[in-house]
Amino acid sequence: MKKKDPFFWVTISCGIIIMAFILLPLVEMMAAPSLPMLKKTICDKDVVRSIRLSIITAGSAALISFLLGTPLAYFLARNHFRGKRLIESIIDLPIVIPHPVVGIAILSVAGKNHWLGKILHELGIRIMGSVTGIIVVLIFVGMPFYVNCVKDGFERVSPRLENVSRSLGASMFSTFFRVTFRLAWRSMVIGFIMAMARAISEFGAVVIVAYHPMIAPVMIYERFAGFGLKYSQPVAVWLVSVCLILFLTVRILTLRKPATS
Amino acid sequence: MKKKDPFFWVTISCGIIIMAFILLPLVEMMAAPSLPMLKKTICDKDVVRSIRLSIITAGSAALISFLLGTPLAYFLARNHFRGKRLIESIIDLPIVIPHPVVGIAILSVAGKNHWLGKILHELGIRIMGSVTGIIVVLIFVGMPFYVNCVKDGFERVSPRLENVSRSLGASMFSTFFRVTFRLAWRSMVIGFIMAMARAISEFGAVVIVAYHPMIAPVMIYERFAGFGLKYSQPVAVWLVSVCLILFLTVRILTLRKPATS
Amino acid sequence: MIRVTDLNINLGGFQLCDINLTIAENEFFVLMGPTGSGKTVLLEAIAGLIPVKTGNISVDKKNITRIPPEKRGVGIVYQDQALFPHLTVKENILYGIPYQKIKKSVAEKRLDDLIGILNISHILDRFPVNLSGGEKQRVAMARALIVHPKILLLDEPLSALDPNFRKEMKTALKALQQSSMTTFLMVTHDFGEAFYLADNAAVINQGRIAQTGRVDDLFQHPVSPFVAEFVGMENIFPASFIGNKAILGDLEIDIGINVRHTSTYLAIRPEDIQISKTPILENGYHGLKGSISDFIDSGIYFNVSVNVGTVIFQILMLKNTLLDMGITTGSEIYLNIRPAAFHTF
Amino acid sequence: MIRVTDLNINLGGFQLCDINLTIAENEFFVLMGPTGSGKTVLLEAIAGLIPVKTGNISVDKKNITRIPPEKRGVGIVYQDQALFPHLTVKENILYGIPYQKIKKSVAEKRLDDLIGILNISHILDRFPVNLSGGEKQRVAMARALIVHPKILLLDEPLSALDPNFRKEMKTALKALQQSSMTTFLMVTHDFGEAFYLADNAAVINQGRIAQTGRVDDLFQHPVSPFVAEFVGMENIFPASFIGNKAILGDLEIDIGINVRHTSTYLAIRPEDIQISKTPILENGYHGLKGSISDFIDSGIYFNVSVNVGTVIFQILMLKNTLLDMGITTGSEIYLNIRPAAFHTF
Repeated sequence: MKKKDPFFWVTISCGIIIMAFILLPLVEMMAAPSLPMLKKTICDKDVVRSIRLSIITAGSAALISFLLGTPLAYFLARNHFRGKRLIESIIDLPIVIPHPVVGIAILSVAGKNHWLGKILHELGIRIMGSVTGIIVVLIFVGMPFYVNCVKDGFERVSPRLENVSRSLGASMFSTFFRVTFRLAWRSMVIGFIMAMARAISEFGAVVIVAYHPMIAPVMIYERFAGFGLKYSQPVAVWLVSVCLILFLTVRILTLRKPATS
Repeated sequence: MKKKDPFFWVTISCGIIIMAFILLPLVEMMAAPSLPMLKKTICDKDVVRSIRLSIITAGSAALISFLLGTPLAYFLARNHFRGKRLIESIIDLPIVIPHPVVGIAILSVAGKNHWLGKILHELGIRIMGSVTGIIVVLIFVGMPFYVNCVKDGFERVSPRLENVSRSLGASMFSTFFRVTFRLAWRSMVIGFIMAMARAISEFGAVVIVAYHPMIAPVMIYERFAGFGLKYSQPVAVWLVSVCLILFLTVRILTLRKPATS
Repeated sequence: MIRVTDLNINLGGFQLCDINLTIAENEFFVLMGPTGSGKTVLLEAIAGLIPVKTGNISVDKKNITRIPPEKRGVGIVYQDQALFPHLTVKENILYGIPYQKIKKSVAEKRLDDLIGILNISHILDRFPVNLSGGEKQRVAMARALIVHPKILLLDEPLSALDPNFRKEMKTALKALQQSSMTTFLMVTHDFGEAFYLADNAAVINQGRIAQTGRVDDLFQHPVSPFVAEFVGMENIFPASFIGNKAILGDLEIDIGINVRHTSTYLAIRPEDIQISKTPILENGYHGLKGSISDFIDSGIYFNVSVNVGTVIFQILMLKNTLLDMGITTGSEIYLNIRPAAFHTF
Repeated sequence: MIRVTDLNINLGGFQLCDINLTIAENEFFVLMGPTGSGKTVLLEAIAGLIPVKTGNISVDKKNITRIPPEKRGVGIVYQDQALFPHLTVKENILYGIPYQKIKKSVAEKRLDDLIGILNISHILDRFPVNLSGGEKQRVAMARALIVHPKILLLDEPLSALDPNFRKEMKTALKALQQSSMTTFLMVTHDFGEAFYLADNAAVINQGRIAQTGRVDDLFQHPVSPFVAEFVGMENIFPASFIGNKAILGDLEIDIGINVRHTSTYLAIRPEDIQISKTPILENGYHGLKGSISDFIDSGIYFNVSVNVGTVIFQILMLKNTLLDMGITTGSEIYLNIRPAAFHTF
């Protein structure tokens, strides 16, 4: 009976359309380049260098999000105070800022006519056209994903567990490491990978701050603009493969919800 | 006592650093252009046209996400079945695909040497360099945000309410409109705006599929590449303002959790 | 009338096996069992909200097993009430009216009647979030009854309420069932509720029906140690029977009746044993000499443990009765049990 | 010893006002009250888990109001047990040991003792998710007691359990408190539990203490209609008093004692009234003639309503007693109330 309901068929049809819409272009693109072409591309030093740079910069950005974002996420998960919504809104801001604007905003404070830019210049730190600049941009776009994911993870750990731990004699630090961290580490890993995946996919903001050194998305754009679709596809395939590995890791971690956590 | 805890100070410091890191560039960028310059920019027909195009294309993309995504989101919120995780993973895929790659993937199926491209061509639908193409790209990047947000909204509506409604004589359709929709419409609005905000901020995927007609992020990039930071900032300010209005709408809707829902 | 025949349900690791139940028209039937025994699943199956694997459910001789829930005429009231949060109390109650083929005046009449019986006229314009647990429960009842369901299913309607409200709701429930002439099927794990409200009951355990029958029959004549323990028959002894004698270890009791030789348990309700300082010999009471080994004060009554040889009997007494007798731990007393209080299975 | 002095707490719309409590060393103290009255908040304040606005909490004469929870020596057992899901039962129990300055052998001795008392040796290697509610509760108790807290706070430890497990846990709780020589402060809303477990108790209502005292004192001598109703004193009548006469509408009762002229209520416990066919004149019993208007069968006992003039008395009787008397609705009977059963406030 249930399967004859029109409601059911509407939902199924919409589902199939959306699945096809997402999968068709991706599968087609992955299948388009021939194997020799893929092999040739991966032997291209520029391609390898750009993908390596993408991984390193995105990884560094995620690492910094982890270091700075974890305490903040914990604070937000455990405290309720006036203005909490405002802080959460500010953390979400980078998600809605158009990508080239992110780059422009970061350059706005990195110029020598800005006090912060001056300080950075005197410290010998360059933003424009540098690996540092890329990392800064990628932290900006990846941070909200890390903080939100880990905040959710901490919220799922009952404060009562922490209360019991403290009533048994454990300090706040000890409680965090023996209980909270042990129960929330999975969401920290997921948050890390999500921030990294978001960073590795960024193009618009990076292309403003640093066309060179060239990260993979910029390289793909350059190949496309310079040589056309056919020459950009193999590079895209390799980059997407990296992204898919990250993505699958997240999915497997989310899937495994063992009895013990 | 609580305020003296070192744990507390670590979290506060991290919080302040992150807030400053996000706000400083944005505020600086918003403050950089002079008022006459902002006025001059908004009188520039090209700028106005690009912002209008951005709003229209992003809005259309969000609308299509709404039409197709709502039934799917409801289906996912109410049913548990083998392979559900897989479908959820596919829906999330666009989030991790690097932006230029999204454009390349869509072009991969839109070319005349692909069966889908042929059909589209015969129907007179152009993807490359057209408004249609831009909308297709923006649906691709915005859909996961809509579906996930609305799925969460539906999950928060207890199935027991639907059960009671049906036991009182209401059909599945009637139940959906009188109960589920009435309780979840807010998350549908939020999902719509999030999909639109995500779409309006997209650059990398659009620039591959359609440099012209020019949406606002592409215009900003062009101004930056052609005339430098100073000339891109005013356009960025106007675009960001649009994004912030969308963003604030979401926040206010999220904030208002009235007694009746 | 509800008839459930050979019902099997498999729902994600949880299952109901071979459920058979018959509930007469306009009856108040109670379904009892420990947590996780499958009571709510059975209700939802009858309401058509979860799929049935095999078996049939019929209402008034009409097979409804494959009919969608909205066409069954089966109402449901959940423990958490499940009021529509976006509608006022009045709108909640009237929710089902558009689907009934009745005149507006009839609906208004029914509304007025229910408001009167349930005493909710003062909260009609409030939203559910502003109601107390008891008020919510009344509204949920009104909403379910206004559409005149053939059957009303109630999932532990009283257990979420504070003890002091429960009595009031219990009375309201009984009045509603009597005035609405609807078959009520209620889940509970409180025997007091069952006694007050229901005629017949079923005890369910691990997805199977352990016993059905009149409430006092379940209470007095359980058919298995599980049901006996569930209904609070605290004296349950493995025993062998010869003639009309029951043998409990070193204790022989004349139980006054011949017992089927297949019986292996002797059981006595704790309130069916009376304590006296001298044996009572009238009324066929049977006296056993023992000594008091423990008291547990529960406010209104005492749980008294009495050793008779190596067998320990549990006795429930009103506190005052015991205090009047002036006995304490160690006192030598007689246990008096009338023959009808001996149960064997 | 715990002493709470003028405690005020303001926690997001909810508040505790002017709480004063003294709990003696090694006492089993019970805190009762309806849902939402602030019982759990008070426990968490004593454990140092929520901030105190004004007032003091001291343990053994040491002011602990500003001391972090880990230095208070106050254990807590929640209703939902809050076992660490990533640790086995044994690891859960031993969690607090590293913070105690005790030898490994001492810890092992304590572990063995607790395993024995609580009968949990067979589940030591399991994870909490695989335990039943009663097992979880035992593990939570062992985990809290192994660190020898000065005070153990228990938040409705029995209410999440199935009724059949409750009795067992109640016995275990009492044994543990007696063997551990620890002060227990337990929240409950079940009077039977209070009677069995506790010496003294407090009733809390809307953030304020309504009454404190011995459990049977609260039960027999409530100081306000709220407490009287809360402890189930079903006969609560507004009354005026002249000499040793109480006037309830058109009914005059000689209550045998002079009452303070400030009293405005007469209350009688339903089990303190006895029904007989002829008036009992011994023991100073006071007989009132009435007629039975209603029975409610609750399985073990009957709730009987008796009209005496326009006043309706509620009486609780064991079912057998009533059946032996052979009376039914409408029967003319006498109510016998001993002078000690009249309470005024």
